[in-house]
Amino acid sequence: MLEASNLECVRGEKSLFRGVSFRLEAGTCLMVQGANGSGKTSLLRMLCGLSQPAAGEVRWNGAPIGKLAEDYRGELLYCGHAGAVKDELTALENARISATLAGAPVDEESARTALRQLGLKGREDLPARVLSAGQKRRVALTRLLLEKRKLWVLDEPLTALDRAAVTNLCGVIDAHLAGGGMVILTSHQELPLTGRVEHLRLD
Amino acid sequence: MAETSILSTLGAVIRRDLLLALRRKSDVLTTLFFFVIVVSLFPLGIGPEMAMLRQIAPGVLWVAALLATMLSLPRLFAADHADGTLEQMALSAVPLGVLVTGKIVAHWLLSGLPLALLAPVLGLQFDLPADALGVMVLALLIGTPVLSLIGAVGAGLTLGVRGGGVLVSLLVLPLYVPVLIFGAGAVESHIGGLGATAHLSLLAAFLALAAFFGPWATTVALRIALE
Amino acid sequence: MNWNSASEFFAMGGHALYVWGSFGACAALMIIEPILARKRRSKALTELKREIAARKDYETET
Amino acid sequence: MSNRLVNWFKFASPQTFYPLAGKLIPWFWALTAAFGLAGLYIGFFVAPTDAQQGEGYRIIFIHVPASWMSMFIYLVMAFWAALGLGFNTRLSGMMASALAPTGALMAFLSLWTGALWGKPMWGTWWVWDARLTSELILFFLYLGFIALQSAIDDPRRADKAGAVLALVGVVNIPIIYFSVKWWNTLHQGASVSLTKSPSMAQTMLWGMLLMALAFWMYSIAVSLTRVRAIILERERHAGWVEELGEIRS
Repeated sequence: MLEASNLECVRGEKSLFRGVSFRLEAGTCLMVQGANGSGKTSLLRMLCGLSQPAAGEVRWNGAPIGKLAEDYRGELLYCGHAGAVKDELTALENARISATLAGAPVDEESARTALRQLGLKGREDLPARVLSAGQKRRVALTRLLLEKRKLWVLDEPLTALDRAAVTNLCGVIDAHLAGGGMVILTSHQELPLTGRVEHLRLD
Repeated sequence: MAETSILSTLGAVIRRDLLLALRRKSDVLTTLFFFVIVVSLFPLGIGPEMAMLRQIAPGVLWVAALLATMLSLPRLFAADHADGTLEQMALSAVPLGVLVTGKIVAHWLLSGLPLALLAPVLGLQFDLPADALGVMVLALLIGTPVLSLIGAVGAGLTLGVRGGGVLVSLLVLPLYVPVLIFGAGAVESHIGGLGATAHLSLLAAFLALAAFFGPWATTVALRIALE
Repeated sequence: MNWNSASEFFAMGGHALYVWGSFGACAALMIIEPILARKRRSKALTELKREIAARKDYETET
Repeated sequence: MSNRLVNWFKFASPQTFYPLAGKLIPWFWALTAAFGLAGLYIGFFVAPTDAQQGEGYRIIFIHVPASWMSMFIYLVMAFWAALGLGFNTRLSGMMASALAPTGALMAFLSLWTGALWGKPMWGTWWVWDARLTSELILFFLYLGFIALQSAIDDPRRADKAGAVLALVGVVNIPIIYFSVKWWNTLHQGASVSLTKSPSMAQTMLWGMLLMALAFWMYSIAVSLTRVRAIILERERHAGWVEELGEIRS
């Protein structure tokens, strides 16, 4: 269970948001909405522990995430604006190396399966340089399938994805929720999810 | 996290950085070429008198090695920072220190090690005797990892900062002074007949100290840079 | 007392340039530095006042 | 609850410190003047002419205190830096950035007076003497710290990055000092040293001590002035700043 209490975010001299509190139970998806510059990305980075809130606290199963450190990071998967996809590496290498860096190495077969599942069949061995933006994003999203993490934090996961890929991704998220996982995501469009979805507006 | 998995992750990070360098060879080659050209410029500036060149050779090679390492530092984390890999590393279940250590080792394999291997060839330009060349290589092999370790802290601190490339040299070069003194001193005192053991063991002590503090300080610096 | 006359004092036994060069630079810098620090503070103060005044104007208008 | 306490602590520190510093500054200036005048009197009128170095040695009355302060200030800076990094207190970072320019000034003065002393004694403006060389590197470390902090826009990040640099520097300074010393003896450099004059008279020591105290008080006074400026720059959106007497008048 992830719990945020009274989070405040200060950027430069401006307070982006304050008093943000929520509680996320297993099997739930939290949609974070708000205008550009309302601090959606800042909130997600805070929830991951990448940046410190100016006030307030984030707790995972009751313990502050700063104390849990690697124990929390082992439950967490963050997918930011930048997909961490290297142009010099092939799709397959990218997928496997990301998983290794995250501390969850996978064998080649499961990496290929994951890439195929996200519709990259036949492109596994192409360098990411030649892939389109949407395909690169899908390479980045294979981490969802490869790293077995409880909490997914996704920043604009739909960017550059086509309709089929969106449906595909929603299926993946629904399966994760059905398995007791948690998802926090920001998106400008509604996701056709079947699981339980809660909303949080930042203004 | 089990020890074996930490070691295998460390190996994987090193392999990854080497693979990336292999796919983009120009970065590594530029550093080496810079080293060669700086060293070769000195005789042109000072004159071809062999006695003089022999005397300045250790210092010249070491200063050039320092500068070449500096040149490669801004790239150490910049690419990973730009494409988001660094964030992933900071959020990994593997401690960031382990991943950073891997990156530093890879940096040394791609900058310090080739410099050390290239040094004897350049030493010949300066008419250094063969045994002095051996000491030179040994000193570079022990000293250049220290340069990578200290440099990584500077690279982490200046990550994403305006004018970071120039700034990193201002921060890091003063800290390189001991390595320069004992690295060049090892060769000089060997030529002078005093033996290089004392110098080399002090260099090794610096290496131990830097290996202990370097990755930790780099980790702190990177977490600050990511905030 | 070391000096018999003022001119002897200023001559510093032939080392006038070095002694007064040192003490002069020291005195100059130690006068300039506090002035700069004070200026920095008064600049911060005036900016603050201007900012607050602007905010009050804005509040009275709306 | 604990959160609120931490916040109160964090925000209150600059708030309580600002007026306190304002009250203390004149006292430190008075002490600077008192110690300085006494030190100068001893330095110029009581301390006798040195048999070897003539009147030129009187430079030590500022050279040595400046060197001491330059090193001491780096230590203090690293202390504040560590405190800021460890406890995330806002004032510590401000103190560290307020101290850096004064430390750099001291290092510069030490180099400048060292050069002016070297010319009549050694016949050259600069010798690669161990102390002077280490002082030069210390000066570079200060410049690096100031450059790093001014290159980072976000003050919180600037504080933390500066703190890491100061701590790395403080671990390195002894190493640098001893390497330079070793290097110096190996190359048989200048063996004469400013502070190693054979007959360091008691009066000279007293003069130096008083001047060192004056430099110390000066450093405190000027860095307190600067930290007040930094507090105002950083805290301008905090409510308490608007309540200050200086603002309302």
